[in-house]
Amino acid sequence: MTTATEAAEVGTGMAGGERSIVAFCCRECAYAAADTSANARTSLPPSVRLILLPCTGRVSPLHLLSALAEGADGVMVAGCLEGQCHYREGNFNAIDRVTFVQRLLESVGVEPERCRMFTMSAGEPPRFVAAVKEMDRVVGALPPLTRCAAGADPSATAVGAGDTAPGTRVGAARRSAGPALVAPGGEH
Amino acid sequence: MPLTDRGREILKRLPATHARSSGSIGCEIVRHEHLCVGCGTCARSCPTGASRRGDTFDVHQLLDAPAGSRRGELGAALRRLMRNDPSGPVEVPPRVTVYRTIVYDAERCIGCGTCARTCPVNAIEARPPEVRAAGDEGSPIANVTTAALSAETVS
Amino acid sequence: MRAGVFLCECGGNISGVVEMEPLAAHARTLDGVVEVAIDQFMCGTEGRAMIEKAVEDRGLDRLVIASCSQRFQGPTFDRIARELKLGENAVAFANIREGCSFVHRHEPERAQEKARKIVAAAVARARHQSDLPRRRTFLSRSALVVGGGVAGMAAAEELAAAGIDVHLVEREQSLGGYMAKLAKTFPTEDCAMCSLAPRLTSTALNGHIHIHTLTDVEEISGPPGEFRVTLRHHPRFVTEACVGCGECVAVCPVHYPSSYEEGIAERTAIYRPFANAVPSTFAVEKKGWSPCKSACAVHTSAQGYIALVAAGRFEDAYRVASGPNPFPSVCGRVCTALCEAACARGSVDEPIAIAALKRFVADTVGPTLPVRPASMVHPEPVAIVGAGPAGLTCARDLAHLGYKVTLFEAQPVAGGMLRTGIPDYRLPHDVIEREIGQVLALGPELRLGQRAGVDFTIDGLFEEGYGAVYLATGLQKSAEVDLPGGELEGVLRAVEMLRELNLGGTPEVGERVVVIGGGDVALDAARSVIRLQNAAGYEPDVTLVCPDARLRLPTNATQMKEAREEGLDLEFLMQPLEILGTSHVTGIKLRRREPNASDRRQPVPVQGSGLELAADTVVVAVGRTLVDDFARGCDGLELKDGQIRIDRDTMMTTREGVFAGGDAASVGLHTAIEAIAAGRRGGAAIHDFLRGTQLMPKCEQRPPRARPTAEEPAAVETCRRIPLAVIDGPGRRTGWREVRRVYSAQEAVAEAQRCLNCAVCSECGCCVRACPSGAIDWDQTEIVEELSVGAVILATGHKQFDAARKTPLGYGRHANILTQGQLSRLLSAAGPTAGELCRPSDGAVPRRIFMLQCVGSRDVTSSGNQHCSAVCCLFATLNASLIKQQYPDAEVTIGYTDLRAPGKAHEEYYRLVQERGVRYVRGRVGEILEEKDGSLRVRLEDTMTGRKQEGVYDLVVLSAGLEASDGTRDIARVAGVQTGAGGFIREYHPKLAPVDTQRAGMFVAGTAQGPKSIPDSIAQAKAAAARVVAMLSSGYTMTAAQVAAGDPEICIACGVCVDACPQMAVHLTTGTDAHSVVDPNICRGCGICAAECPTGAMQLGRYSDAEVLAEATV
Amino acid sequence: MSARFTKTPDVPRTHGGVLLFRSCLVSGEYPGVEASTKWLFERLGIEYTVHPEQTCCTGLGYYADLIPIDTTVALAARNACVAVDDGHPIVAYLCSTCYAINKKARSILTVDEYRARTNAVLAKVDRCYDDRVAATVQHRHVLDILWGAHQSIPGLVRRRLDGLKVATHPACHYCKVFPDEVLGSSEDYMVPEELLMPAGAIPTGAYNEKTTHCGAGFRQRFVNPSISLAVTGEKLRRLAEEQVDVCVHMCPNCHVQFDRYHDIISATRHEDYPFVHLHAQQLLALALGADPDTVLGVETHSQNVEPLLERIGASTRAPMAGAAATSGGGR
Repeated sequence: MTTATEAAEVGTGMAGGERSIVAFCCRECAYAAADTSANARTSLPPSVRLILLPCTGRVSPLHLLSALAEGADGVMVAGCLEGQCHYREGNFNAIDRVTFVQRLLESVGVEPERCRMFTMSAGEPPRFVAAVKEMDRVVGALPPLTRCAAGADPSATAVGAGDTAPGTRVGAARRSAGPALVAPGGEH
Repeated sequence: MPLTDRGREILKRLPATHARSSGSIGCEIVRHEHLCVGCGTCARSCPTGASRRGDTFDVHQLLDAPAGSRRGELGAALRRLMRNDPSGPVEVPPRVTVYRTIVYDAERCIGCGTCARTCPVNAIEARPPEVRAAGDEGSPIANVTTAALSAETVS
Repeated sequence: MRAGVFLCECGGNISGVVEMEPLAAHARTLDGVVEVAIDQFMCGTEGRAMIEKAVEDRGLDRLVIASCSQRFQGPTFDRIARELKLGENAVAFANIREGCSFVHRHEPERAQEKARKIVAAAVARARHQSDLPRRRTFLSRSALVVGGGVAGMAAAEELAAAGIDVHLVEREQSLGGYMAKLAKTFPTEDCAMCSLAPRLTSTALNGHIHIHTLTDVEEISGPPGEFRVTLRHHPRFVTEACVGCGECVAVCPVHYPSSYEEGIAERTAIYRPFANAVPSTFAVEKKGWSPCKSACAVHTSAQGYIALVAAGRFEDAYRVASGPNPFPSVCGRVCTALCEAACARGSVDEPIAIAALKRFVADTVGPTLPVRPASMVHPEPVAIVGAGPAGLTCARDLAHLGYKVTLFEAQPVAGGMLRTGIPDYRLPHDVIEREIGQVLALGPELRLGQRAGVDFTIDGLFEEGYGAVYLATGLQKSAEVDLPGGELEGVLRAVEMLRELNLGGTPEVGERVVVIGGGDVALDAARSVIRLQNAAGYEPDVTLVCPDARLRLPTNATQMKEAREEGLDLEFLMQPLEILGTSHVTGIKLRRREPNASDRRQPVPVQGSGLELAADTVVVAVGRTLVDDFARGCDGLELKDGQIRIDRDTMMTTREGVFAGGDAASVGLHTAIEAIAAGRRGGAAIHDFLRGTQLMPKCEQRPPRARPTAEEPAAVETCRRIPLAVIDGPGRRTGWREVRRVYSAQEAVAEAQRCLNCAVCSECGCCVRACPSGAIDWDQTEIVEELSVGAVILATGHKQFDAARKTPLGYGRHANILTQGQLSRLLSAAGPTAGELCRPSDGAVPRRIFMLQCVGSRDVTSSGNQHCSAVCCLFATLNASLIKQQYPDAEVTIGYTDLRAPGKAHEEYYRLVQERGVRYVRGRVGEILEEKDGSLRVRLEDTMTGRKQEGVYDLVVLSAGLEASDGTRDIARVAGVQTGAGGFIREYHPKLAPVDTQRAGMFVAGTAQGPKSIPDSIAQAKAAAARVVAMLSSGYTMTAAQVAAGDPEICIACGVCVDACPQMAVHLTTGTDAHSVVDPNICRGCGICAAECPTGAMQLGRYSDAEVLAEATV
Repeated sequence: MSARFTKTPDVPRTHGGVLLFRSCLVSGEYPGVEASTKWLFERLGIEYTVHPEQTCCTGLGYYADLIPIDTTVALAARNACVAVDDGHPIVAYLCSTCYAINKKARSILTVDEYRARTNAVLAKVDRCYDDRVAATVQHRHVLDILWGAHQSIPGLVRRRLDGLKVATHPACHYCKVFPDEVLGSSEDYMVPEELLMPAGAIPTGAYNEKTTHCGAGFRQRFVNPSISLAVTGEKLRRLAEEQVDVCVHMCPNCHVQFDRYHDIISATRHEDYPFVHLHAQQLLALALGADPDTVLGVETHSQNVEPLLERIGASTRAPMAGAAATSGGGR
């Protein structure tokens, strides 16, 4: 039962079909809510693809950044409510890792909203559906994510690349006499 | 030199510059941040607490990390996404332990080289001090007058 | 990889939205895919056949199932892969139903595109999937249940019913836990013991349940399924032969507060908490040796005879006092009483007058008891040289052992220094002669006037056929005086003078006497001289000159005080230099001394402080030496610096068969009690020697020294020692009557009741004699036992909040304030008052009773707990109802905060009890004041009416809340499980796993997990048992495939994973190639460690980085 | 019957840096309390000073609703600056009202807005209550300082108080305003009695209505004298029931209420309360050999303290007949 509103919701920035969002869902809460909402035939924006994990505690910053780098316009982590994690602390770890990735993205000029964490209980399918739609709307409103080719020389786009010497940070205490050691290379 | 707990306690109180002023012990500590994997072993083994896990993370450590390593992969992914150079260190939430830049305090470092020895990825280099000619005023620790040492600590 | 992609139409659910053919076509293009098939119901039999055929024909090693959610059909296809021997990680799932067709029905083309992507992701994942090892660990079909309360027993019986071997460990002496103390239970008011007793007996009779009482769990280690458990069994001191008759309780003199009766009644040292206790054997609480027993040289059970005196049983007391010591009357007078110095009562006010009590017992009972001669059993006669305390004690012991003993005494009277050294005013001669008579009555023959080495020789004795000789000659000669003028007339030797005095003579002494010396001989000599001077009509003028700074042991402060009262003046730190006079003594030259660093060693003389004392008699008492003429005629006997050389352990001298003891071969102080102890050791050594048993060292292994717990002395009313009547100082000088009177019976009983029962069991031995089946065995020691069990259930229960922590409420200060637990004991038919409710202060039946709820619960101050204890409202309502039924005219008021009655039929019960007339007032009380007549003034604000209320009540009952018991806190530490607020053990998940703990294989049940009522505790116990049965039923467990594992090569042993794991399943190996090791039994597969690992060494089975990245980045 | 109570935990000894905060009621009503405290500080080797610029804490005025809180907070901030600038950051209060009002001011000053307003005022007298002051100033009651040095009291006892039953009237403003910062239990405050036990005094411990207040109520004494004295009477009756010989106080306000009205209440209620009121410091100084006149200043008391002095052998009036005078009277 397509409703006009659902179609309209597709963001203006990107045509509905192009953007893709990867959702890391924990088996106990988020994926269970997804299954339940799916069995009720609730329609969801097709841009979001679910990946099953035992617990959001399994998601590492590498997964999130690699997904974004390899074509995802947004990554979403969906886990249990705080204090309800089946493995006790997994969702707490995930919340902090997602925050960290957001700050990483922000520091390199990428919109942090592309990576978000949602918590829900297995008994709240509507909350899962709302999370997916919210993520789809937010990422949809953003300009398409530009990526330079994998393995390209970063200096092409990055500004002010440091000298080739690997970044050394010298902290040796200055001896009264002794020559001042080389100023660290990596420092910008 | 394996330090006892007692020794570690004393070293914490002894102002580092004092032990170094003799010039004959204490090597140069050079940290290669891009090789660091953030495991914290140096922070744990440093007797005077000169190295400790900071609360921020310098994004360059990802960008400059060697290609094969885990941080290298992260850096590569970040490099593909980044629109501008990292604006500065990012604040690290509490439960993220590995992605933290080690804060190195030269004042407290006595140059014992433990961090260099224990670093599993050889990201820290301890350059030995030049050996002075005998009779030079900066002579070895032996003849640092104990009075100076005790006067220092007693006050 | 040779993968097969199997697309399921799911009966139109999928194919209705996604065209299967184009999807299949796309799947064929993916590399590594060698077979694609479509079926209407892949999970059906047809689908399964298709998969099997494809695997067989095309040699597939991976299956990609594009169908419904993995949570739904995952296990089905996993089992198929396992049956087709493809391993544990061969299946990749593409959820194109709930993940695509169901949710994108209105956008078929986008659904088609998404389905393609989902399948491609699954194929990409499959490329990185590798097989995972699963180890089989065998489970021992046994379980450990810690805590023998109602929850522990319910769990144990449930497990036993499932055929599992159960070890039920209980710290107390009997099962039953807190429920056993209750009178009735709510809401049905049925008797607690009636519902508990059947459980107790069925648990006891159940073959599968091994009950370990008085046992602590010391350590639990190893993985779930094979836990290694260390149990420490504390000694019960009663063997299985006990039939539970209770004869011992009747004779035990000890009264000790009973924890079962919640402190409102006392019990004996050997006891059984309640009638149908399981196991029914009694137990003795024995904390080792009491301080007084440990300090005594012969280890007399002083606490024993004191307890018996307190109970008025003087014959038994005499038996205990005279057991190890044949001279109780003598020691009661002259012993140094180290036991009093060690007495724990000293820390409260004054030590117990132990010596005086021993003297009272010996003087009143000693003379009345007839002594039957001991029967002669052993052929070898034994000779004892010297009939002093050592010799006589040895003679008595050997006589008891059945030897023919002959005592040879040089002096005309027996008794050694006791008889000839101590004057009458301290030790009347009739007392010593009576006790010697009792020794001789046993059969030893006494030959007086026989000096060894003169009238007979030791070798001669052996020729006459004596089996062994015991030398107990003591030190009968005064030490030589190296003072110039020592041989002048008027210089007397103290030992000889006292001997002459005690043998009836009257040594004549001058008008001015100086006594030189610092020991008890010197003091006795001086005090005797005072009496002699008085008798001779002179004005007593005696000065005791002591070279040291203090009189040496065994004199003590009281003796010195008495001497001063008799007019003796003492001069310390005076060194005699020379005795002046030509033929007769005219004076003595002395010099004052300065004490050097420690004034025990030689004091340093001070120049120019010489002074002279006029004196016409000088008595020298600077020590005693050995009269060693016995050595002639005994070859091989060695003497060393004035003592007979003996092997300290075997008491034997250098001559075979000759033993020695007492002052002549002393191992300690030269006191009477040390000599008696030497006599006992000598007797035992001779018995071993003659019977040929190996001469074992005579040092006993001493049990631990008991100490009262910290709060016992504090809880004691201070009451100083009952003073001993003493003849006034001057009056004493006139005669030789005994200085100190003996206690009267009432005084003795009153003094004895001050004893703190330090070791609880006073080792008086009454129970041992009274036990018809000889079941009491004091030699039991702790036993450590190792067990291996599959699972552990913690059911260690709760304890009542200590209401004394709320000081203004006055519990412990005001007499008529009880806790609900104590009230429950009072109302219990098996309780101390058989159900009669009586006020602690005057025993009257209280008419107005007030109960206060939430004492220590729902309390944010630092002296209380925040949690609600769940059961106190109903507990109070129950007790109130019982009171109203038993005493209809009683007025019961309950002050509550919120009356909580959540359980089944609780609300109805609450309403019923209100109808019975119990008044409920909504208000919390700040302070309870005690009026003069013991009644209690309670002030509260009735928050319903807002008015302040004040009432005077006869009895106040505090509903103290529940806290984790000490057992729960200890077992949480030992088992390594987490605890939450109030110290209760934390369940793994409040809703989903209420009886699990975060350690796999360990479960919790009952009030150890939190306050709850009995039915809830039993429900949890059954749940925990079900969890254990589920775990152990298969006999073995396969470790899960989805567990973390570290790659030793890459791992840098930084320990980040160890800290991150909530299950504590990871540890680091040591050594140079240290790396992380995950215990597959404990790991639950959450993957937190894998995400944290800085080098990627740690990976999670089925969700490795490669697999997740492959699926995410397609 | 020796009381049962849990021992107060030890605290680190304060050697110096103490500013003795003079109290209006003490200076006005019982100057001997301040003299005894100074005398004790010297005996126990605690370096202290009394600062001329330290002003009134306005506690009495604030609690009597005469002075607005802003004034009190400003004065408290200024006094804190005076203490810290003078190098004596540990402020020892003789009176519990000063203690509580200054601690309350300290917590108010943690709110930036109030601190800014206060500093604006203080700027006029060029003082500033900055973070350094806030961090270094410590608010202690004199008894807290004495308890820190309680190990050395046994050695300094000159007059035994054997057989003297002592009860504490706990000052509400010390025990109830900041209950978590009380040494020992706030519901059963025992420090005064534990200070006197080495001299042989018998502690009373918890007694009926121990936590009831003295009745002064700052202005209640003047506005509702009947109620005020009724409460005081109740407390006297409870203390009499315990057969105490001395009731020790830790706040001049209570001391005034009890000492001035003891005999009046006794007369009006026709009940005999056979005990006297002293400050804890006064009795402790007495036990350590202080002179009752020059140090304790007992003549400022309304009650006749002479019988107690005779009993302890510290009386300077009538010459002692015969009894073995302990070597007392450190003039």
